[in-house]
Amino acid sequence: MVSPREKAMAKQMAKDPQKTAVTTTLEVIPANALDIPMFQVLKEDGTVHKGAKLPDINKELALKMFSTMQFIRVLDERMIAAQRQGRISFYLSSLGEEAAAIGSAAALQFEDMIMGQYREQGALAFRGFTIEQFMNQLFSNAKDLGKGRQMPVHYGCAALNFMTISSPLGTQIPQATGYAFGQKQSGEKTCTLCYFGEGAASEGDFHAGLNMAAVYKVPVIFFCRNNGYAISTPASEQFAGDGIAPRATGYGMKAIRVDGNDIFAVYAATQEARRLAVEENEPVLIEAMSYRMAGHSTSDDPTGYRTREEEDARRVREPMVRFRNWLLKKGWITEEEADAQQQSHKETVLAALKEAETVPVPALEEIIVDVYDTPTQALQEQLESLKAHIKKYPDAYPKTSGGVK
Amino acid sequence: MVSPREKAMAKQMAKDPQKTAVTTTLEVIPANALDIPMFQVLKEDGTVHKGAKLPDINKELALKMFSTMQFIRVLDERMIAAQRQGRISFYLSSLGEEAAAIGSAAALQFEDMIMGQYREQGALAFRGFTIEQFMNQLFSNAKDLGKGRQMPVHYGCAALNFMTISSPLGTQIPQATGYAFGQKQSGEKTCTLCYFGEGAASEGDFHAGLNMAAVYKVPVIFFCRNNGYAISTPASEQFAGDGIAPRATGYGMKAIRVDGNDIFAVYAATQEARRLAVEENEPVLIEAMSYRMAGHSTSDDPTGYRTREEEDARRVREPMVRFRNWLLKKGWITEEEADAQQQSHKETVLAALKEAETVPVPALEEIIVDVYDTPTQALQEQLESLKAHIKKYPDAYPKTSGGVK
Amino acid sequence: MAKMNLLQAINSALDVAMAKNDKVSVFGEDVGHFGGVFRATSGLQEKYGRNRCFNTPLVEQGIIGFANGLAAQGSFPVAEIQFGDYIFPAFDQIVNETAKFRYRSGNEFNVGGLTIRTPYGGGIHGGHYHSQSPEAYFAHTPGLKIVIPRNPYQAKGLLLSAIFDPNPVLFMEPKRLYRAAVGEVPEDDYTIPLGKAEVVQEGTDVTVVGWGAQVEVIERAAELAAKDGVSVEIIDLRSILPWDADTVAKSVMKTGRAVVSQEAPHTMAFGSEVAATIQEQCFLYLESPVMRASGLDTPYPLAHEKEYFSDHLKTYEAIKRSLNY
Amino acid sequence: MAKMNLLQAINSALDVAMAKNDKVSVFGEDVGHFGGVFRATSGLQEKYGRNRCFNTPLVEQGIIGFANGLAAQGSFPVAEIQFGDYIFPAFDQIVNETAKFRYRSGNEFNVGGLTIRTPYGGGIHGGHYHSQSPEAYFAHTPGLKIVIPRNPYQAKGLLLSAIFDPNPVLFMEPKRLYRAAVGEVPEDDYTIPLGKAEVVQEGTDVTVVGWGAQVEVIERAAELAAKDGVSVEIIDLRSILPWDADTVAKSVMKTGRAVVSQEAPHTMAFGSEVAATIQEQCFLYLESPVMRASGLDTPYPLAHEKEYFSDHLKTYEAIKRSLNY
Ligand SMILES: Cc1ncc(C[n+]2csc(CCOP(=O)(O)OP(=O)(O)O)c2C)c(N)n1
Ligand SMILES: Cc1ncc(C[n+]2csc(CCOP(=O)(O)OP(=O)(O)O)c2C)c(N)n1
Ligand SMILES: [Mg+2]
Ligand SMILES: [Mg+2]
Repeated sequence: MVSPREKAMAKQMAKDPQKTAVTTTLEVIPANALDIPMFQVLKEDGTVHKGAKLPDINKELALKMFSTMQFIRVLDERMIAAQRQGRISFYLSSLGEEAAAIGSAAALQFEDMIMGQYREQGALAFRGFTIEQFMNQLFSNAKDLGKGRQMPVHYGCAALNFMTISSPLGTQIPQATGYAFGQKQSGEKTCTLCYFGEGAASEGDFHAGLNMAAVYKVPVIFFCRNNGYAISTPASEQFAGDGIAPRATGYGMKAIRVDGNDIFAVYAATQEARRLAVEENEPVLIEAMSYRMAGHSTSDDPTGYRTREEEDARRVREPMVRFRNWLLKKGWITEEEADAQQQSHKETVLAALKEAETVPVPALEEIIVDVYDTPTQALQEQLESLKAHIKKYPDAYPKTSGGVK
Repeated sequence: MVSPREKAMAKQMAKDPQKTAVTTTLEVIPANALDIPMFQVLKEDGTVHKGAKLPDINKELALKMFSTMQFIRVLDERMIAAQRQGRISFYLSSLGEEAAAIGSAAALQFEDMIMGQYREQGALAFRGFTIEQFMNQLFSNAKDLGKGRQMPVHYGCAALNFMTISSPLGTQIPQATGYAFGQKQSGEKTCTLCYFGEGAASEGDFHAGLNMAAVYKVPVIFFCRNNGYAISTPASEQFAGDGIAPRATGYGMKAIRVDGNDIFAVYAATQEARRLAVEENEPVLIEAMSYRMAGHSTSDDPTGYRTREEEDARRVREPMVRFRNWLLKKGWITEEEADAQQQSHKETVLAALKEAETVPVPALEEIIVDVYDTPTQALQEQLESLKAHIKKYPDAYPKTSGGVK
Repeated sequence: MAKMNLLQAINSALDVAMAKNDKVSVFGEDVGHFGGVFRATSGLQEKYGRNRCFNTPLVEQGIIGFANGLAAQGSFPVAEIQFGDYIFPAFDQIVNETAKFRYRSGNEFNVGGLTIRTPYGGGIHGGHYHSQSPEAYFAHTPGLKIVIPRNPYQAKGLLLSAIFDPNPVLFMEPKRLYRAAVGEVPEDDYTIPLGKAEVVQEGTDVTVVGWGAQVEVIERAAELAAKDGVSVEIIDLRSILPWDADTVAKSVMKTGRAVVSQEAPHTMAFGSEVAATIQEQCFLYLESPVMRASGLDTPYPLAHEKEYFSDHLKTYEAIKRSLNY
Repeated sequence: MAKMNLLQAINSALDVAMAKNDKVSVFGEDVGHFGGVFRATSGLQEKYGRNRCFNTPLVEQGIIGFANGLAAQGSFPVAEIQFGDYIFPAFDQIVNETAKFRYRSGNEFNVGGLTIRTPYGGGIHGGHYHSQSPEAYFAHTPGLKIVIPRNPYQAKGLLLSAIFDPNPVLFMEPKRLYRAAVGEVPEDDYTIPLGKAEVVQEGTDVTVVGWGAQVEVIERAAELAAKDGVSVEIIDLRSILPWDADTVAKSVMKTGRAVVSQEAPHTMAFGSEVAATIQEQCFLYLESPVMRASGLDTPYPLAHEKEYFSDHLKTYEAIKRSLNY
């Protein structure tokens, strides 16, 4: 029905000669034209799917991943309790999503930059953030790398190539594109991995970051944790599409959908994405399907918007038991070893908590530091009058008045 | 490889039981997983594709569409010249894209709201905006519905259900979703059609507006004019994907790609989109492939970024000759009639231009009107001192001092 | 009359507005079934249905863009931005669109039905992004109204005015007082005029100007000053835009001294406008410069929140500086 | 030295910076091959390649988000926003991210390498969206520097300072002067310090403060005043944040009178901060209130641009009001 010349013209018009054909019947592209399956290696019971290929993970790495998982679960549990006891003001658990963060971080090189949202403490722990470092941040004390300026869980560490977390959602997505652009320009064979939730993917910054990454072909992995909720808002009220993965096609970007509760699948997917990013300059969007088993944060009570039944139905798919079962069957760990490890994590966490609690807040002088590279004259004056004020009313500012000379 | 139970679980997890299947082999979804053809009825020479179905358009409507096309081309040409002569400060031509605006507007009901970007004067003319109204806006005179406040081509008319144009790109996209939400809530069987360029589709507001429309299932048609350029930026540096249409799938929205230079294809596509929007509450994204034959605006000189050869290659696909040829062959118009019509448009346009030029600027008092529903006390005071000032220096404010008593 | 906290007063205002006019709808992140993270919209979805009280996707620029369109269509959208700190992605829609909609169209179209609600302010251990007081960022925007209540009675009356005011209104709620401020509030419909300040306490020696949660801080400072024998006149602006310079000027002409106390960082906070205008209008009456007690010119810190905050003691000291100049 | 207009001076600064340090890159809408709609980046892609001078997709929030990431990585991105009126979609990235990047991380990370260039201001028949002067919107943001040159010499020297300053800088260019302002400019590298005002003309009777394109307006007003025998001291702030209150205060202590002349709408324009600070620091020296000549509190109109504008006559009248108070 269409002449070759017509076809050629149409192709030229769409800029990419490969892409557009002409049709003479009105075709409405259906709302879900793509069908993207979810990659899974481990079954729920920890056995491997028949025919599925395990990623190349040695015992040491597997045990490090498992230990990090157990550690994070202990940390999360302990700090939720600490918040309830009023020892810290806020906490945010990654319960049920540990495999997504740890499996992906494990597939990176240490030099790769990680930009997180706030529920990826597993990635940070895998990188080597110490329990003391976690605690110092959570207690906003003088040893916190962030100098006590942000709320708990807003970790960051330059030495570990882990960008400091920022609360406004989605902002790190175009930043990751820019960071990766710099990596590509510098010629180092590194990439940036950027985590975000399916809720944050609604922000305009998501659109900006992904489109620009596809245009510039930068080594970035966009890792979406689709955990079904944004605070109380279920994914069904967040978007009408089939999750986040099909959006990649809209940008001309590659995509992988993976079971976020299967640490091997996450590892393998991220490894392949890293290869594409670093070796072929192909940005990749990974959508990891999981479930936020905890409340959104300690400020949230999920019973207001979902049922116990729903939670129970999801709990059976949780990632840690699955991985543990695989390790047990494989013989790389025993029940007793696993339990002992967890016990030991508990003790470490508790000891560090108690220690961090005793560290004072940062010195008052820090209040004006880092606004600029050096404090402006106006800030110095503001600090001086603040000091004079505190000296006048030391009891009103008990945390800092002791240090004001 | 995957048990039925596994499959069921996976489906449940993705919220929509129909959607997610499990795969045990790592599948990377390619960057251009969708292949969206372009709908065309009329061939370049104005003959109908074999087997293609013409939309149901009677002679009267066809001639109105054609007359509007001719009118707009005359208007655009004349006003570019007027700008060159220094009679107006700015103009923006829709040369080559007349079919997209007029064909789509013709497929709507008059009660449907149109929200434009700035290159859809054809839609406004089709709705009945008079040449006087065009001219009054272009000359920012006292009769301009917009009271001379915005640059030329920022038309708007409540009586014609055509929202006033705003320069910031993309802002009208989520607004269209909101407008359509109101239409749906009110129970009237109307929709909103929202025009924007492929450049504007990069804005965060595009993402916001389309995603929300898909979630709320509102009667809105997003009409993207993909004309290959955003000022000097070619589409190839705007996005890496296959145009704009595949993004709809990412939002779970229906899409149609159409030849924007084929007025029948545009008409048919918009008619079907309107049916889906109004009768099935299905928002639709239409991507109309065209080419911006003029410079971006009178401030632009395209020879700085594209070749004559490219322009010539595109010119052969232009929409007006194609439509005219069809009308001639059909016998609904003769060469002489068409030429006479064009000549008559020329005279009308010139007369209106001369008339509008003589109308003075809006009264000075208008400067504080419409900031709020009624001017605040502070604004009244500002106006009073402005008046006193102008009385003191009447020569410095020649356009308004005569009216200041 | 009923005892309500500030949240309940907001909820009651929304309830009254929705009952009164079925073109009023409320939406935002988590405001639907859940009733909002602070529960301000609690119960409204059950009562008015999912079409009039609903969740939005997580996109502030979309929430306000959508709301602009809905208002242009003739509705009265009440859009919630979950925290004032997250209003900035919507800055373009508010400053370039909402505020200019009527003017640019010559009144062919307007978004007068729009109200944007957002919690603001510190003192809740929120650090950088749950503590900001961004009113000054918006106050440079002709076409917008900005309103901030200080207690439950005001919250309900001002919000009802805002919703039905024929201009778009940014309504900022002092989240520190959501549960802390409790008072008698009429259960029915009533309004408080926009653009008018309130003299909260009469005095003769110095005028102290504030708004929202800061008024309580000023009251404590005034008590300290009273012990020194100083009589403080306290003015609550209630509206930041347009603001009631007349009431402030009248007071300052009487007292001869003025202090502004505000939460936001010092430079370019709204107190700058108050000081600039008052020194102009009251120049010959002023016995000392208009003083400002403000937050420090830093992002909002967590561990040093107490030190950062322009509390009652700093306000009291500013009053003394004004008197002893 | 060479004769350059303001655009050529900008172009020369970019050229020098890119030649000096290969981590400097410039990008924005249409800045690549085409050289920007004003041609400020003309020739740079040819000279430094598509990796260092390139077009971006049409998304301001993305441009600044991308630039933030690139700066955090250790580069010196110079991002162009095509018009100051279109910077608002990037407001969140600038105010919540750029400005707070270093502070919130305890200096683990910073975006000090970032410079944002954008043309601002009216007088070019641009109406609502090609005329705004949005500096005040950003001046409430600790962590940001804001710089505005008034002529080609300043433009180059200040831009070179901005690019290599270890803090993020918003660099606003007076587009009305792009081609109109011509002057001698060194072809090589040189810098002008940020945060320091310049006394453009010494005088004894009244201090008039301005910045950017407005300085020329003030000069014309000062000429009119000179004919009345009034000696005007003119101060160009050059930096809006941090701003040089000391230089202004010193001048006002000498002259006893102050006027600010500014393009932006009156309420909450940067002149409010100047007036608030000066009345505080110079209270005992002031013989009349600090006066402000500003745009009207309306969106920027087209047909009435001349009437709206705070031109030399309005500035001259403000000077007279200050003197005759
Ligand atoms: C710009 C912005 N808007 C709103 C919020 C408040 N908020 C914090 S977390 C959250 C939900 C995020 O959901 P998602 O991205 O799915 O991540 P998850 O919590 O599920 O890991 C919201 C609305 C915010 N932090 N930033
Ligand atoms: C937010 C915003 N950024 C930048 C601009 C400047 N601008 C005006 S038109 C334009 C190009 C638009 O291209 P497209 O959307 O493809 O529409 P077309 O001109 O091709 O019809 C640009 C960058 C603007 N008006 N608004
Ligand atoms: Mg989520
Ligand atoms: Mg285009």
